[in-house]
This record gives sequence, C-alpha cells and structure tokens, in this order.
Amino acid sequence: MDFIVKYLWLIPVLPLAGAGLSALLKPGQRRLAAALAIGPLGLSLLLSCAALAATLHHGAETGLARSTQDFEWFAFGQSTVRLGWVLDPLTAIMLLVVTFIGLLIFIYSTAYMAEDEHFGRFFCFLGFFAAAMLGIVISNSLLLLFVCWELVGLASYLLIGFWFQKPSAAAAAKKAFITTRIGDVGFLLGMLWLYAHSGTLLFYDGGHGILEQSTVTHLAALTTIGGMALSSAISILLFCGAIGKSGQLPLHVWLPDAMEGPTPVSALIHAATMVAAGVFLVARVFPLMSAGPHPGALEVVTWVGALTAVFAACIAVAQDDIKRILAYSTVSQLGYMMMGLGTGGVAVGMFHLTTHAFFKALLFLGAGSVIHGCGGEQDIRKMGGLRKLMPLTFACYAVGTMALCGIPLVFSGFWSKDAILHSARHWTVSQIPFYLGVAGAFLTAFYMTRQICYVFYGKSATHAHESPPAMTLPLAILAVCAIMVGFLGTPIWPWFDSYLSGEPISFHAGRLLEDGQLPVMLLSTAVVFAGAGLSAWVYGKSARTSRATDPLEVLQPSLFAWLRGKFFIDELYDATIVRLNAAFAGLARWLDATIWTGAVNLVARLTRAISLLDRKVDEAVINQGFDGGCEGLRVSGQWTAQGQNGQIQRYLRAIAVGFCGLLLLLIWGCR
Amino acid sequence: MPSELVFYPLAALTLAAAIGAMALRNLVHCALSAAAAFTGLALIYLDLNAEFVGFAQVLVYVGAVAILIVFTVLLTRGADGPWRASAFSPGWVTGLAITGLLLACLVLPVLMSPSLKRLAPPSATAPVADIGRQLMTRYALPLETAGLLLTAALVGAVIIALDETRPVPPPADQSLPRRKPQLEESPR
Amino acid sequence: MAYTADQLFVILQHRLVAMAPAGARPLVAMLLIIAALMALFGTCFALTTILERKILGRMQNRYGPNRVGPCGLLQPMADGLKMLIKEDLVPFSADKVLHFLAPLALTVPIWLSFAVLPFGRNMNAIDLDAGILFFFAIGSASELAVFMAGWSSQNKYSLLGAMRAIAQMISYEVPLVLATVPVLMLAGSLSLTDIVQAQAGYAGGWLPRWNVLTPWGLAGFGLFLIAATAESNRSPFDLPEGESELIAGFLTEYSGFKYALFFLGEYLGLFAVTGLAVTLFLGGWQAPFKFLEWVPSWMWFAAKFGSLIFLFIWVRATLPRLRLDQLLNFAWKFLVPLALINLLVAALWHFSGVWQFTGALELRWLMGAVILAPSYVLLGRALVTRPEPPRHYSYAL
Amino acid sequence: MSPPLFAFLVFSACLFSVGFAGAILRRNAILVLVGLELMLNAANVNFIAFWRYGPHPQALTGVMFALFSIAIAAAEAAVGLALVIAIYRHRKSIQTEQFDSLKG
Repeated sequence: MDFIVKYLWLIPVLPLAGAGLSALLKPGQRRLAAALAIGPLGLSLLLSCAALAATLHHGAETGLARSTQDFEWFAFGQSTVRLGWVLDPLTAIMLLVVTFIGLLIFIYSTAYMAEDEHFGRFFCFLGFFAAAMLGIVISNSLLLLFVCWELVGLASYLLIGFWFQKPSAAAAAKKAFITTRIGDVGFLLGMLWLYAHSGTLLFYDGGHGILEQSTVTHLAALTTIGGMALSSAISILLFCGAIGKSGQLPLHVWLPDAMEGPTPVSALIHAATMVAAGVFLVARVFPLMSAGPHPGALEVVTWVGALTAVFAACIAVAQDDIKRILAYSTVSQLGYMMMGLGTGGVAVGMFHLTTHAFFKALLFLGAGSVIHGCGGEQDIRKMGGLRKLMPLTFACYAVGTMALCGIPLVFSGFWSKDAILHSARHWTVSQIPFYLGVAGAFLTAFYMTRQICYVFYGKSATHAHESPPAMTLPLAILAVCAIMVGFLGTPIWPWFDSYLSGEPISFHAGRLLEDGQLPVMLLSTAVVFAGAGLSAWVYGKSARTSRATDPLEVLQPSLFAWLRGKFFIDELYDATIVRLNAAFAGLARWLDATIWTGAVNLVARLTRAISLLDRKVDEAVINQGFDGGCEGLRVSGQWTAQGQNGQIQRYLRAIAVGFCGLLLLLIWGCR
Repeated sequence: MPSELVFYPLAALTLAAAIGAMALRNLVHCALSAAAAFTGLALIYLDLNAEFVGFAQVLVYVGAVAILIVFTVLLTRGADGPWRASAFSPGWVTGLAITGLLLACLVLPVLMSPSLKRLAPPSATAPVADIGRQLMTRYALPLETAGLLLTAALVGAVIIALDETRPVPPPADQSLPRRKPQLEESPR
Repeated sequence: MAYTADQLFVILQHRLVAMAPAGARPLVAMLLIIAALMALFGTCFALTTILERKILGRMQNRYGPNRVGPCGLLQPMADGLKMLIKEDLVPFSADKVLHFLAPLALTVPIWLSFAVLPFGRNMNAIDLDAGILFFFAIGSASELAVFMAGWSSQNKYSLLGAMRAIAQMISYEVPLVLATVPVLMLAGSLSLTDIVQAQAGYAGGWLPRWNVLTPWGLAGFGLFLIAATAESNRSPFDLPEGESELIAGFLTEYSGFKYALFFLGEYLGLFAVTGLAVTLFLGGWQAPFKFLEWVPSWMWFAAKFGSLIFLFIWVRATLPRLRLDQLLNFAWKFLVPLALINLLVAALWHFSGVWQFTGALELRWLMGAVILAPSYVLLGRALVTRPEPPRHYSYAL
Repeated sequence: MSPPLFAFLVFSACLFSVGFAGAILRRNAILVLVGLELMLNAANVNFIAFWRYGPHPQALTGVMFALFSIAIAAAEAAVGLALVIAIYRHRKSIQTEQFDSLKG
C-alpha cells in the first residue's frame, strides 16, 4: 500500500510524458504517436490494477483503506500551500475505469482515425486528456483537483475542436469551453470560501483535511445567508462546477454540441470519463455535502439530477442524429447519477457511474463503428438494415442498449438504476424525484428502441461494411464488461457498496425481498418493457415504410417541435444572456469611445501646456548652467586624459611609483 | 638543508640569466635565457627541499611556457628584429630610475629587519603525499578553481589565437570563371 | 644463492664503496652508479643500433650489416669511430653558441632521467618522492633542445623540422602523461619504486597484479606505447626527421660527433620511456609467475625491456609515416579523449575494488570493456575523415 | 652552513626588479610578458623561502601558494601570448608603444 501510494503520481505522469514526447514527433510518425499514447496508458492501467489490489488487500485488514502523500508546493508568508494525492477505494475504482476504458478507446481510435491527416496530434491530445483526468482522480487537494479540472476542460476544448476547419466544430469547442467556465466560477468561489474558513485545501490530512470530521463539523456549525449551513453553501458552489462539467440543467447545452468532435472523443470524454468528473467531484466532497442535520446541498443535487434526467430523456426522443441521441442520453444518465448521489450516497452514484461508463462507451464506440461503416453518415433516418451488414456491431450495440435501458437481471444498467430508484423511493424529503426517475426510465427505453429500429432494422439504404478488428475488439470487450460489471453491486452481494465504505461484505439472498426492493424492481421492469414495447410498436412499422416523418410528429406536431428544438434552450440563451452581454459590450464601447477618450485627450492637452512652459524654463535657465558645468568638466577631463595615453608601460611605471610610496608609508609612516 | 655553496652561485647564475632575458637583443636568445633563469629557480627550490615545486617549475616553465614563448617569437617574426634601432622604450632613463627606486624600497626593509637574519631550521620537507592530501582536502576549492581557470585559459587562448581571417575556399561552381552571357550579346 | 644473484650488483657496489676512504664514500657511491648507468646504456645503445639494422634487414628480406666483426656485430664500433673523426661542420650564418649547446641540452637531461628508474630489487640510483614528475619534467627539456638545434642552424628545413618536432612532442606529451595518471592514482604514489611494489603479488594466486592486466591498464599501456613512439620521434611518427620531406629535419646541419650525440640522445630517450613503460605497466622487475621468482629481478626487467624494444623495431618496419595533420588530429581527437575516458574506467575499477562476491572480477572487467570498447570505436570513427563527395560542376568551360 | 633568510629575499627582490625593468623598458610585447613571468617567479621564491624558514613548515602553505601561482602563471602566459599573436595578425606589429587604442 505504501509503495503504491508513493508511486501513484506515475499514473497521470506516464500518459502526460507520452503526450509530451509525441508532441515532438514529425507528422509522419503515426505508429510511434499511437504507441506513445497507448503504451503509457497501458502501464497506467497496470499500476491502477496494482492500486486496486493494494486497497483491497489493505481494506481486508483495516476496514477502509486510505493513505495519502502530500508535498509542499510553495509558501507565502507563514502559510504554505500543499498538494498531494490520495489512494482510497473511490480513487482506485475510478482509476481503473478511466484507464481501462481509455485504453480500449485508444486502441479503437487507431482504426477509427487511421485515415486522418493529424493522427499524431489526436493521440497527443488524447494522452494529455487521460493525464489530466487521472490527475483529477488521484488528487488529494481541491486545488490540484481544480487545476486538473481546468486541464481536462482544455483537453476537451482541443478535442472537440479537433476538426477546427469545420466552423461548427470550432463553435462547439468554444461553447463547451465557455459554458463549463460559468460553472467553474462557482467552483472557484466555493474553493476560495472554503480556504478562507479552513486554511487548507487538502482532502485528507491526518484529521485536518477539509473532508475530515473536525473541519466538517466546524463548517456545518456555522451559518450563512438565509440560515443555511456554511458547508451546504460551499457545497452548492462546488456543485456549480459539477453542473457545468457534467452537463446538468441549465448548463447542459454544450454537451450535445460537443458531438462535433471525433466519435472516440465523444466516447471517452463526453460519455465515459470527463462528464463523470462532475459526479466524481460530488462523490469526493460528499462528506462536506452531507454535513449537518439538514444537508441542503444534497437536496439541490437530487432535484437538479432528477429534472435533468427527465428533461434530457424527453429531448432524446425527438433527435435524428445518432450521436446526439446518445449525448442527451448521457445528460439524462448523469442526472440519474446525481440523483443517486443525492438520495443514496456515494456508492449508489458511483456504481451507476461505473456501469454507465462501460455501456455508454460501448454505445458511442458502436455508433462510431456505424458511422465509420456508413461512410460518415450520422442521420439515423438515412440508415437501416445494418443488422445484417454489421452483425458484430449490432450485437454489441444491442447489448449496450439493453444495459442502458436496464433489462432485468442480466444487464448492468438494471442493477445500478435499480439502486438509484430504490434509494429515491426511500428519500425522506420528497417522492417526486422517484417518479421522475421512473418516467426517465420509460423514456430511455423508448428512445433507445427507436434508435435500434431506425438503424438496424428495416431495409438497408446504404452500402455499409463491418469495421476492422481494432474497432470491433474493444466493442466486444466493452460488451462483456457491460454485462459483468452489474454483478458487483446487486442487493444480494453488494460488493461495490461495501468496498467503497470499507465495511465487511456478506452474501445474503434474502435481501432481495427486504426493504421494498422487489416492488421497485418489478415497477422498473414493467416500465422498461412498456417503453420498449411501445417504441417497437410505433417505429417497427415506420422503420420499414416511410422514414421522412416521425410517427410522433404526426400525432403531436407541437410537442414534437418543442422536443426537436430541445425546448429551445439555446435560443433562450441567445435571446437573453447573449443579447444582454452584447448590449453591455456596446455600452462599454460607447463609454470608452466618448467619455474616456475625451478625458484622456483633456489630460494630454494639459500636459502639453505644462511641458511648453517647462521647456522655456529649461532652455533659458538650466541649459545654460549645465553647459557651463560641462565645459568645465571637459577642459579638466582633457587635461587629465593626457596621463592616460594607452601605453601600458607608462601605467606600469605609475603603479610602481605608487607602490613604492605606499611601501615607504607602511614602513616609516606608520611607526 | 640549503647550503651557501649551492645557493650563491645558483642565485648569481639565475640573476644573470634573468638580466640576459631582459636585455639581450635577439628575441630567441632572450627566450632561451629566460628558460635558463626558470631552470635556475627550479634548482633553488630543490635546494630549499621543495622537490615537488621544483619539478613542477621545470615541467611548466621550461616544458610549456618557454616553448610557448619560442613559438610566439617564431610566429610573430618580422614584427621587429635585432635590426631595429632600439629594443628599448623611449624614456628608458626614467624607467631605470623607477626600477632603482623599487629595488631600494624592496631591499632596504629586508636588510633593516633583524628577524630575517635567521638561519634555516634543520629539516623541513614537503612530501608529495602530504601535498596531495592537502590539495584534496584543504585546498580542494582552489584546486577546482585553478582547474576551471586553466580550462578557460586553454579555450580562450585557442579562440583568441585562432586565425579567422583565413580565406575560405569558395564553393566549387563559383571558383570557376563564369562565362559572361552579355559577351555574346554585346553590340558590334 | 638466489638472493645473491638477485642482489649481485647491489652487493658489488657496497663492496666497492667500502674500499674508498670514509669521507669520500657518498661521492664514490654516486660516481659508481653514474658510471654503471653510462656503461650499461652506452652498450645498450650500440647493441640496439646494430640489432635494429639487422632486424629491419631481415624484415625487409635482406641481410643488414654483416661485414665488420662476427656477423657484423662490431659495426657500431666502426660507426662510432667514423663519427668521431669526421669534420665538425658549422654553417657560416649559424648561431654558433646555440648550435654547440643543442646536442648537450638534449643528451644530458636524458641521462638524468635514468636516475629514478628501478632496474631491479633495490636497484635504483635515487628513490625520489616525486620520481615520475621528475621524469616528465626532465623529458620536457628536450623540446627546447630540439628547438635550439633547429633555430640555430639558420636553415629553413631545420626550422620546419624543429617546429614539427615541438608540435608533435607537446601534443603527445599530453596523452603520455594522461595514460600514466591512472597508474599513479591506483598506486597512490609518484615514486617509481612504490609503483613497482604496488604491482607485486598475484590475483587469484596465479595472475600477476601487473597494471597491464586490468582494463584501464591495457588501454593505458596501448596509449602509452603510441605516445612514447611519438615522443621519441620514431616511425611511424618520424615526421620531424622525415628525410624524404625535410632532408633530416633539425639534424640537417649537424655532422660528426654532434650528430652522434643527437643519435645517442634519441635512442636514450627511447630507452627511458621503454623503461618507464615496463615500470608502470609491466610490473617492473616483478616475475610473471610465482615459480619463476628465483630468476633475478634485473633479468626480468631486462627481458621485458628487450621485448618492448623489439616491438618498437617491429613497428618501425611495419607502419608507414603519417601526415602532419593526421598526426596532430590523432593526438588531440583520439588519444587525449580516450585517455580521459580511461581515467574514468580506472576510477570505477578502484571504487569497485570493494566488491567481494563471486564474479566480481569478471564484472569489473566487463564494466571497463563496456566503457572503453565503444569509445574506441566511436572515436576512431570520428577520426576517419570521410572522402569528399564528388565535386559537382554546374557547367564546365 | 645555510644562507640567511634575507639572502633569498634580496635575491627575489633583485629578480623582481629585473623582471619589472624588462616589463617597462622593452618594446616587444613578448618580452613584457616574460618580464611579468619573472616577477611572478620572484614572488614564488619568497613563498618557498618563508615556508622553509618559517616556524610551521608542516603546514605547507607556502608550497601550496607557489603551486597555484605556477598554475596561474601558465594560464596567464597562454592567454597573454595568444593575445600577442592576435594583435600581430591585426597590426603586423608587437611594439608596445603602438598599442594605445585605449587612450583617454
């Protein structure tokens, strides 16, 4: 444990070094660039496995395994800023998820990007992204986490705008960057506020860290505006950052646009890892969030998550772009995770994060395979019948879909979603999130089935082909994982829960029947089958016949327009915030051009008048005196300069005479 | 134990060689005379039991500095030779007077202080091992500094004396006389 | 018996000194040694000249001198006699004093340098604390003598030869001394007697602890031999006297006895560096095997000395002469860096001397070889100038 | 019978003066440098003599000083003579009175 903690920093530094090296490569060295991304991440994966093994081993001995390693970054005045990294179950599980999925996506990218001109740059950015993400995961300091957080933002910007020649890609990159910055302002404010009260930003520091008992109780005891506990206020500000990064309402607008990036990027960043960073942040600062008798922050998290889950699922129903549907689905699932965190705690949210990472990466990579096979086509209405042309992709995609919908007992999504719904059912504050969650589950099944119908059934419209093994192999691996991971957190054998909390684990089949588990499960199963069945009934026919108009559009044109237009949130922002901003900018320009310029000109005129006066005085009085002085100096200088005639031997003589004088003075003068 | 029998003749010879080095008209003779003076000094060091310094003196001064001087003399031939009107600077009378003053200032205090009349203690040696040990301990920093200085001097001397005005051979196709195209188009 | 044979000359000297009156004994002892050294190396000089000529002859498929005395062995006597009775020519414009002093200034210091060489157990004239420094200091005086000879002749070939000789001797003195430094470092002494003592004994009971039997010693021995060949102006480094280019270099204007003195000086210089090589690298007078220790120490020295002299003659017969730029490049760009690297290897060898595990010796050897072999190859590569690419003319006239 | 200490000091003073006279009187820059070397050597004689006659010869301070002085003198000679050669290249002369570009 100590050993692996000592070298934990290697996990992010290895991909970073690989990225740095590959930045120096010539454009032609494609194999080397890929190797420099994949190799270090493979090593990081091995180290992550070792870290997980260490926590398991250590956890078996002493309960919760957590050890940290800190160092001093810099000191100003009396106080020092310390950074560090932490290894605990949360870190270990997240490390494994990020490195494993990242590695598969890297391998997938070698095939997907094989034709791209800037292959090396892509892998350089991917490695950089992986490094920053792993930095977030291991950091033991909110400051270090924030730094990596911003680096992740940068990497995301670079990767979304990878095809920056496309104006839409450049705009999407900018949008993603600026939108997440809005959330980060809240994050930064919360961090500063926290530092002002606690004096440290380390999470765990032998009892002094911000997540440890003494600080948390101290913060929870203080109150601030509106009688809210200080810990809750700070947590809500930190949660703003998570809203931005995880695409929660109302800052979700960037995430669907981010699909302009290459599909592996969408899979890696906008499905599996980066957007999960917000969830991870909430999980990390959970002790702070849940402090006090009335954790207001958790209520905010729950409501935001529940609303986002349903809201995004609604939009996904009416979209046509295969990646956009998945993007809204991601937003929706992230809402589920937030809800799980708010109602059920770290384990519930993190479990859904883990399962979601696998099956959403699978879906995105599957979508990428479809797009690759169809020659860059993304509109699902123009696809069809791919089931026969791309059988392997279809099988994997189907597994991913079933996992996302939560088909019972076998697929991982069922178990993690069930855990969230179960905890929402038992939430004491309100039952509405539970019902919203059930509605979201229905919608999820509905739109995913719709997608399957459009893409894989019906008559084939394109000449698609199966993708190369480097793409299908990661798909297969992820498909297996998407099934298997769910068994880590069943109510019968809640390994995931006990691992994160450090409690002993037990196998207990009867737990399935206790505590209202069974009704919730049955309800969610019924809802899922209802949604899938309805969708299959509606679209199964139309997929075969007309594709131009959606059946829903025929039924409910105005509702469908709202959904197709994503509730016009972007337009709302354009009309309000962006226009307000432009108005303020115009005002500022006017102020600058008239008032400030006038003032500056006035000052300039005044200065010129004064300097004219000064010049007169200068010429008449000072120059005369100065010239006289200079003349005197010049004459005396000329006279002295005759001694310095450049002849070294003359100087030597002078030195000798002086030396003799000093010697005589020393001998006889100082008696 | 330094001996009068050795020292006085040696001192006289060394001084004579030094005066020769400074006064002879032929530069090569001057250089060789200087080398003789350096050798004489080395022998005086040996007489004073400073073996190591004596050998170092021969190695450095006779083996290196004298050769350098001789080389410089040969490389700067034609600058001035024995055929020039005077080998001495103008104003040599005052120069000699100043030298006399300097000599008096140096010698008089020595002769006037009685404590300097003492004789040599019976034995004092400078074993090489002790010198080496001290160079590596107490004088390690000066030793390193001297090494750095010598390296810098080596590089500096090479760079200063490097002949950068040596004509660079022009590229192959420019060294050939160019055929002038306008020759054919010249008006008749 | 073996002891008597070993210390034969020492005992002889003691007996002879004991016969002198008490007051004059130190003087007599000194004079005896000087006389012995002069006689020994004078004979050695005579023998080497005839042997060299005969060996060269054999190697060049001819007989060599075979007319004077049995098998031509009295040839040196005849040559010496000829030199002595020849007229001593001094050019008209020569600087006569320096022209006279130059051969003396060359020969005398070299005689002095024999004083510190240990020829056998207890057989050295003086055991100086800084013996090797003395050796090199004295050796550096010969450069000035060469210059004197070249300059005082007032002949352009003489001057060019002298300049070449000085440039060569200065350049090769650096690798010569640098090749010696590891030996001094490892022995921890500048005294030649101590250096021989440090090579006593047998590693593993059979391998003599001679310096040449270590990686740095082997490399250093090679460097030393090359530099020594150049220092004594022998082929293939005989440019200063290259008769096909410079007539005879700084010797052009010398004849008769003065020429003989130069000739003597050069051979004595060769003997001195050979003796030093034997002392530094080949274990001096130590026997190569334990069961051969009954052979007197001075005989071992003589055997090693003779073998090295033969090696020099062999090299002279084998290798062609270098060009001046090749010569200087070889010294500064190959020998000096390699000697510096060898210094590092010697230091590693010294500090790895504390290893006790089995296979340590092999590992130390491997370490030395791993550093030295690639540096040798790379430096050699860098030294070889690539042939110029074919000149390209855009158009010909 | 050893010579008294002041004999060495007078000798070194004389040597110093000879070197000094050469340095200020000779017109040839090389000989100016030779004069400087002689002056340095005169100082070395003092160091060695004081070491030999001093109360603590085992401290070796004088010897050490002389050794470093020799090393520095070698560096000085190398750089000085290189300068002479460089000047000769530019001016075809090494007469000291012509080196007066640095006059006031």
